[in-house]
Amino acid sequence: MEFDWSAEEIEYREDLRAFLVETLPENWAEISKDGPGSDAQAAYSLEFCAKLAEKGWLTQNWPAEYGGRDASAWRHAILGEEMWQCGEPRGAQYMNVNWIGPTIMEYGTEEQKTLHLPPIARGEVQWSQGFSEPEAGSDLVSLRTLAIRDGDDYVVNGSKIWTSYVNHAQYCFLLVRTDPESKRHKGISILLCPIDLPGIEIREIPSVVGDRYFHEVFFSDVRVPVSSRLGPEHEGWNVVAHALQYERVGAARYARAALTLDELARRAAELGMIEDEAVLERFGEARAACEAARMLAYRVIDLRNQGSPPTADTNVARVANTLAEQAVAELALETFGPDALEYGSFADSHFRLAMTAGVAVGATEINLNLVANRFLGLPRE
Amino acid sequence: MEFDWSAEEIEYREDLRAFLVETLPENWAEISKDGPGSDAQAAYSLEFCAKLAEKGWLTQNWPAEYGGRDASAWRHAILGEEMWQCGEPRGAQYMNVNWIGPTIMEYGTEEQKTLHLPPIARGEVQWSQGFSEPEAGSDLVSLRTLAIRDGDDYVVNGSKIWTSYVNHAQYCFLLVRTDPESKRHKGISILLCPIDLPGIEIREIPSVVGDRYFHEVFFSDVRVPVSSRLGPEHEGWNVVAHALQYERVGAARYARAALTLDELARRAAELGMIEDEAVLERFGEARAACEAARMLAYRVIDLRNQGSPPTADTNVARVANTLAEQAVAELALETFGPDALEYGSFADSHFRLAMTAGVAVGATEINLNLVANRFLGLPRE
Amino acid sequence: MSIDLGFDDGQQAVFDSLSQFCADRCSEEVVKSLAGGFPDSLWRELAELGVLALATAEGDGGALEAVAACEALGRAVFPGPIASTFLATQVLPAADRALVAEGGTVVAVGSPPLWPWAPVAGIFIEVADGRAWRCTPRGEVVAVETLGGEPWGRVRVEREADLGPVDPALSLYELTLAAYLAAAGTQLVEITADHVRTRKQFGKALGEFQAVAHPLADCSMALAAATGLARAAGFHFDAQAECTRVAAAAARLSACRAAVEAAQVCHQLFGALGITLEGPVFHISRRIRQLASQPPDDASARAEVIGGFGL
Amino acid sequence: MSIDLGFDDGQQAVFDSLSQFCADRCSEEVVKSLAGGFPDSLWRELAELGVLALATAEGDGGALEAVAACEALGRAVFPGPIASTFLATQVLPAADRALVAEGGTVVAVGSPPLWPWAPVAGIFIEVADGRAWRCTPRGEVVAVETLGGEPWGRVRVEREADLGPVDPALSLYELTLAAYLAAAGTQLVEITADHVRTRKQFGKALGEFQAVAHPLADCSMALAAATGLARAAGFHFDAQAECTRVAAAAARLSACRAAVEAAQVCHQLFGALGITLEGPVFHISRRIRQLASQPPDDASARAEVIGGFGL
Repeated sequence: MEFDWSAEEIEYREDLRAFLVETLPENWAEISKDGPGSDAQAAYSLEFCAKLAEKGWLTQNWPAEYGGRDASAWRHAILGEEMWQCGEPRGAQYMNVNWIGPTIMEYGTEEQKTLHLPPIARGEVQWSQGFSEPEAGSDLVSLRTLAIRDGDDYVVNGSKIWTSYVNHAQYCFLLVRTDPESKRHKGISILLCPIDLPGIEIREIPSVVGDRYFHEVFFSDVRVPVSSRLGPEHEGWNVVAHALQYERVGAARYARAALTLDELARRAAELGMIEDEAVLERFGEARAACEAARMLAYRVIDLRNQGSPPTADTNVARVANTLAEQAVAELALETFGPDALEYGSFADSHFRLAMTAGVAVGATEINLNLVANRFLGLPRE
Repeated sequence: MEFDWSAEEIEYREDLRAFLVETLPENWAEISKDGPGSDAQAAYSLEFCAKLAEKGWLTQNWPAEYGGRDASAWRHAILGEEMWQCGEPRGAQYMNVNWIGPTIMEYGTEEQKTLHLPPIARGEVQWSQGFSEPEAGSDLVSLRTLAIRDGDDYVVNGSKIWTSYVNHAQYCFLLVRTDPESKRHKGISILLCPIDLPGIEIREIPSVVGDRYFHEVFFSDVRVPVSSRLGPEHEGWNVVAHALQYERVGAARYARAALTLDELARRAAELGMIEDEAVLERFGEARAACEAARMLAYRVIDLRNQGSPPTADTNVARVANTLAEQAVAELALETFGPDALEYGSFADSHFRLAMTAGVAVGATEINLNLVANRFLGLPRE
Repeated sequence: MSIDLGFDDGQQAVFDSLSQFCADRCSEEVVKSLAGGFPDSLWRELAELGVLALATAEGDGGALEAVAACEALGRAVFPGPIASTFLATQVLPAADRALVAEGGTVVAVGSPPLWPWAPVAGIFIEVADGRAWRCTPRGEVVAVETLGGEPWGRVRVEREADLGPVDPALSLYELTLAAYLAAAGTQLVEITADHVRTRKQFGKALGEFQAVAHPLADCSMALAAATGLARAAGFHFDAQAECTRVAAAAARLSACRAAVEAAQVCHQLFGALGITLEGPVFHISRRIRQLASQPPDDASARAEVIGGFGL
Repeated sequence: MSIDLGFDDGQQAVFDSLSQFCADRCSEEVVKSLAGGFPDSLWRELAELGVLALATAEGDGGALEAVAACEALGRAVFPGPIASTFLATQVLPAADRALVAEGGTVVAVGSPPLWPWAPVAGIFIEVADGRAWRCTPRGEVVAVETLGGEPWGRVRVEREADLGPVDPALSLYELTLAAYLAAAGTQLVEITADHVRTRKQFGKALGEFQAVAHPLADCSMALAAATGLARAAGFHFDAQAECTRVAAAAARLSACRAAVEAAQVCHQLFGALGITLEGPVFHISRRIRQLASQPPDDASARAEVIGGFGL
């Protein structure tokens, strides 16, 4: 049992913080105000990721042969914490690094690796994730977007929904059904689909969580070359399952929630509220929830670092992450009342972020089902 | 909309309270300490109910032809509140009045009515409820205790569990399967079974909630006369469903919980704790939970008083009743710490009572299923 | 006379006519389009119906009629400072009261610096330490955008006239707010129940999953209780019963909790659709969030009195 | 060196050997039969294994070994004042410390008048305002029957010797209590999961109902976190890190909440069987309830420090 960072890790975190202080522009709060889907933050993320790549930190957890540094899962976790804490200046590119790149390494052709990995490693490209559909929701195996083979192309028809960042992306990691007769897990394939192909239309869905966060994407007879298919035809489900495992823990929401809590405590102290023992105890409880979520995330990273296959621990960590963020959001509302609901205020930003938590990492219900099934050995329904 | 008791109702409640003060012996706290299953309380309940009957209050909600006074549902509810608040001196006989008697009125033969109703109305007889079985739990339709017709008798074999009060009872309202080939709702009958028949054995199951609260009852070739069957053979399920509707709201737990809360507040005030605004607010929340449960119970009584058939409102009221009692129990523990766990202490008695709440009125889960299904129109699983 | 939890004919008539008014004039689209602004014409129409004058000497009704009105308005998540206006009509002198009840001016009730509806308000009433004061703004009202989509604002004020003890006006505020919130929460639960009845995932209707059905059942239970408590408080208010203050506080506490819980559960069940501006629930949940933390609060008074509640 | 959440070989050996000891000597039947009394012979055997001397200068280990021990003991719901004894071995002078660690006398740690284990205790330690005092009973110990089935008692005491600041001993107390409670809660959840896997109602296994499975999953999540937090606090204690106090407080808070929640959920799922004395869970849940509200609490110190937690 060790629960201290190594000297090298401590130094890395300090370097990272110094880099952020130096690199983030003075108006970063303004840039990031309307969320990672906004034009301002999307544009800035390209600039930022290029600098991160220059430092060798953007894809440090990748193998050296793909431009990485074989860094430990812990080092990558430190990067994730620091990025998320300051509002994720990587924007959508965290997806590239965390699971799109690694999945291409695992399943991609040489041609695909050469085409996609270097731009990701240099921080030059933005991706989006084309999973959900209007009629399928979290139940991905019900997807209906069809890709019918026609010569060297697939002809894609259908639509995707909740597609974050697609308005700024060059590519979409797109799930399609290549066998129209198939059902559920069978007959699904993945296309590494350029976004600028003829027949693709994007509609923004205005939301409470900032500009251009959600979109609907319509595909009308879009011709995608067969060479863009990732992995074997009709057997994309295994590839997705693999990719999702990389993404399992999700963002370091506990870290940002803990920081938010510190800030809330500071403001409560300014108002003289913190002398009330009951208020203090509420803060203590919320803090314990953050630390619990951190602990569960670290368990997953610990396993990953040891090369163990993913377990239900990952689902546990995701749920705890969400709960911690929501606990801090509710505390903010209870403590600061209507001030916490002012748009752009510290508490309001956190509250809106917390509204996305359950959506972003997969429904809490589904995670609980997996915990019950895998962890407690309870039967599936 | 009226939310005041009538002058007559207020007077009745005052009369009842005066009667309780006059009637309950000085050592009532000692008598009731080990719960309604204890020898002391069971013996006292016979004495008490006879006096209540003398006043005309024991079965006042029954029709006059069966010794009742056609009293309103509200008047009966006032009786229930006052009885439960002081520890239910009627003991097990509340069941006789609330649903066993009324079900016999509805389905009984003249002979059965003559045999059973007058002793109940005079407060002379104790009944028990033989529903649950070791393998069936809340799922009554899975019951297996067999009653095979043999001439003028049924021969009963099987066992019942959690049978409260059976050690002091003269009769058991017994659910049996009269058609051994039947499944689920079909083939069930009800026997008004004397407890002293040869072949009946009773085992106490020691529990946390006082003496002789739970029992297991074993039936080995017990011969019960066919004339003891209540309602048509094989069609007892409808009779049970009807009987359960009378029992739906359950005891006036909200009323006792509210009283307990007052007492907790008084003690907290003595210790100077009540000046802490946070403690006050916790008490306020628990009080609101009690009042919410009272409100939901009154909705059910309001409907019953208007002669409307039972709805999912009854399930709603049951769950709220349980939640209010548990909220007060948890508050006691949080406020008074280990003192609340001292056996026989005010808080401890309430806590133990709260542990029975979910068990006594049917599992919370089942009630929630019914609410979802009947109230919100959600599909059954 | 005994307990009877239904509305009488007059109260039912208020509920029915306002429900019809809302169906005609305040659809989901109207509510969404009004976010961020004040519903000028709607508000005047509401006043013309006499709703804002209920529970005043001049008005045609009492607190229970106001509760019936708020149940209808809450179902439609009708915008505007409804409960605050009821409070104002209790404490203002006759001329101002008439102006407010006619919809001629809007009230901001709270305490400085952050006031609900301040950018459009003509009358400011501060509530503090058990009293109400008529106030005059000093300096510019700085508009504030809120989660609830209501125009709030920051402004310093100067106390101008002592309007006396805020009770029983605060009780009327709390019980009408409770009636509105319980109704809005009920609306949210019904929309969500409808959604999970029809939406299929993993091969069955969402509502068949207990993880979906039970939280909704919990919410409907809490909301039913809050609805009843608001009505009971209204009855006590009209009877000028001593327990009015605590009954109103219990109703508000229960309704705020129940409605906020309904908002949480519904967002959980609607997922991404819930946090879109055009979706079926955010226009309701945002208003619930805002109203549940709206001043005046006067928590210490509430805590003090709530201990002694009893029928 | 980096973060590694598993036990090292020495800690694992403590856990394994104590688990075996409990399997041999402290079965479910033994725990049930001991309710209300002190486990004389078991306690001496535990002391002979050196468990009570862990984390002392004389002992063969540190806080992490004590955590490993408590995880094993908590799984078996081993009776006796385990965490209190760890506290006592930190603040008592050498001779008394040895006596306690050898199982030669029992300690009551708390504050007057209600003390845990008072009827069998030879040494009383009062904790208040951040300090520990050795106390002498004045008058008779009045035995008290508790929900947890532990012999507690009421007695007045007189402070006899100032044992100095109770930190870091209080941290050791909190983190070992947390490890024990998280383990006992985990045991409860596993027994319940086993029950709902096999028990059928309404035609399917109970565990297939989400209303059953999800609360259990929630509990296992909270317990896993509490287990980790107790280990982390043990690590910080051994490293004499500044954050030990808050880490221990966070561990205790998390473990108490998680274990009590597990007790509630398991009772809900076991129904009547859960509240029988011979049933499979009450002997665990009663001890959880008792330990979760056991003194010393020192809530104000905890509230003060818990704000500044961070890795």
